[in-house]
Amino acid sequence: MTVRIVEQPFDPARELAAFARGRSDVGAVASFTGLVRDEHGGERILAMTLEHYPGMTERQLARIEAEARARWPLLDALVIHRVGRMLPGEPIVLVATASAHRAAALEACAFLIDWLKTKAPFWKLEETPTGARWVEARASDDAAAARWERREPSSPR
Amino acid sequence: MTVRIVEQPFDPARELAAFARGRSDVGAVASFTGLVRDEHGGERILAMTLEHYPGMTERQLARIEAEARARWPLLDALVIHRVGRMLPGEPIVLVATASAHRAAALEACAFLIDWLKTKAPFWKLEETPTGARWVEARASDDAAAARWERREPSSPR
Amino acid sequence: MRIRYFAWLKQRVGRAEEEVVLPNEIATVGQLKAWLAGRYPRFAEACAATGVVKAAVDQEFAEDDRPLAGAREVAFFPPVTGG
Amino acid sequence: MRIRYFAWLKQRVGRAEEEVVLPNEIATVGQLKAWLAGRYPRFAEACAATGVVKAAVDQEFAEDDRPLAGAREVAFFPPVTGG
Repeated sequence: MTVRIVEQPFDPARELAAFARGRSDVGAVASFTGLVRDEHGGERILAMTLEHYPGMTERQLARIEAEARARWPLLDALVIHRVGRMLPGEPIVLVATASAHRAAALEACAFLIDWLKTKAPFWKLEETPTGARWVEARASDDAAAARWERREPSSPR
Repeated sequence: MTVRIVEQPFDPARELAAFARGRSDVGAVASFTGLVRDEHGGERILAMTLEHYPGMTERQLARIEAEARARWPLLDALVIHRVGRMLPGEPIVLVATASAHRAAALEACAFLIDWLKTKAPFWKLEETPTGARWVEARASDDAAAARWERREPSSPR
Repeated sequence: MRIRYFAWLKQRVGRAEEEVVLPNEIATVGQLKAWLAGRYPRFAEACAATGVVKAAVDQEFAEDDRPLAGAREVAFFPPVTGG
Repeated sequence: MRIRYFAWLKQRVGRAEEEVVLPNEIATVGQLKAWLAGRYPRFAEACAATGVVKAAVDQEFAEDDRPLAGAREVAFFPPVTGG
């Protein structure tokens, strides 16, 4: 089980090649990769800078990952999130999950990215031809995260 | 958009490295890999043979993939399914989807594997220390596939 | 008409495929199933259990009431278990 | 106590962090917010909009009623947008 914040470009395919490698108890691996797009809201995106809150970020990611393991029988899980300045086409985040059967891997993967998007302290600054702008939080992200809410003391806020 | 039946081992990480490469309109890539496990129902699995119905398999996979594209705004999709004899730890199936935003990629990926499991003509034969046995269809797979059913003429059965 | 069998139905019947000339009265998948059951006791056994024998006509899934008119290939197989 | 600002709140306030000595009457996150709003007009503007200024106490998300007793670090930031 691994959570990493990285400042340099990373290669999701390489990370996935190493993920859960050599484990023949794994029957299912799900992954999600988020990448910088070259367009947002009709404006061209030249670059994206991810700011974060060092310390709190790692803590929140570890907590979200622990919650996923508590909810699903995961054999392995991986979260890599890049910070700093990156270009269109570059990966921002990779989530991967491994389990014996597919439902756990698929659901836990969706859960991890949904909660990461609303509970981990990252902020996106987009560079456009007309200047830099901070990305606004989306109600749809809150809705996606809320799907997974449970009224339990163990649940992270 | 690609659907492939392969008789030799394939490398999901290598396939994912090539998938949607160089497209900076892609903001989200989801993937699912199914692998041969070394255990099933308490018995050790020595090998797994996937039989299929050549011709019908390709037709059904293409149809399921087209249905996914009709339902979600996918920028790319990939389905690779291995047939023949394979060993524990080896990949059986890879599904990958690419879209601008994550919901489409994640949902379409889950849809593709759920429908593939119930609508594509593959059959698994497991080799155990006590002999070979055909894997039985699971009610949970039917239930997972039924989540995506719609009462529309365009929907494949 | 070509008949194909897959997975354990192939083992039960003892062959992967065969060419048959159907009597005129065999007009649907269900009738074909019954006719083949008369030839292969172990195919008949499988047909006796509900939902265990699936069919495809010209590589499209088909129910028992599916007419055979014009069909070139009919396949019988257990529920699929890929992925 | 250390106060930290992130994303566009950092730009509004004009600094990433500062050390402050709180008056005794500042006992909660909400009171701290109001106190800082008195020092930074553009922070006050942000606070006037609902849900736009989030807080963390010692790196845990915190609501306005969260007591500050014992806290070493309080951070203010807009809603998160990672992933």
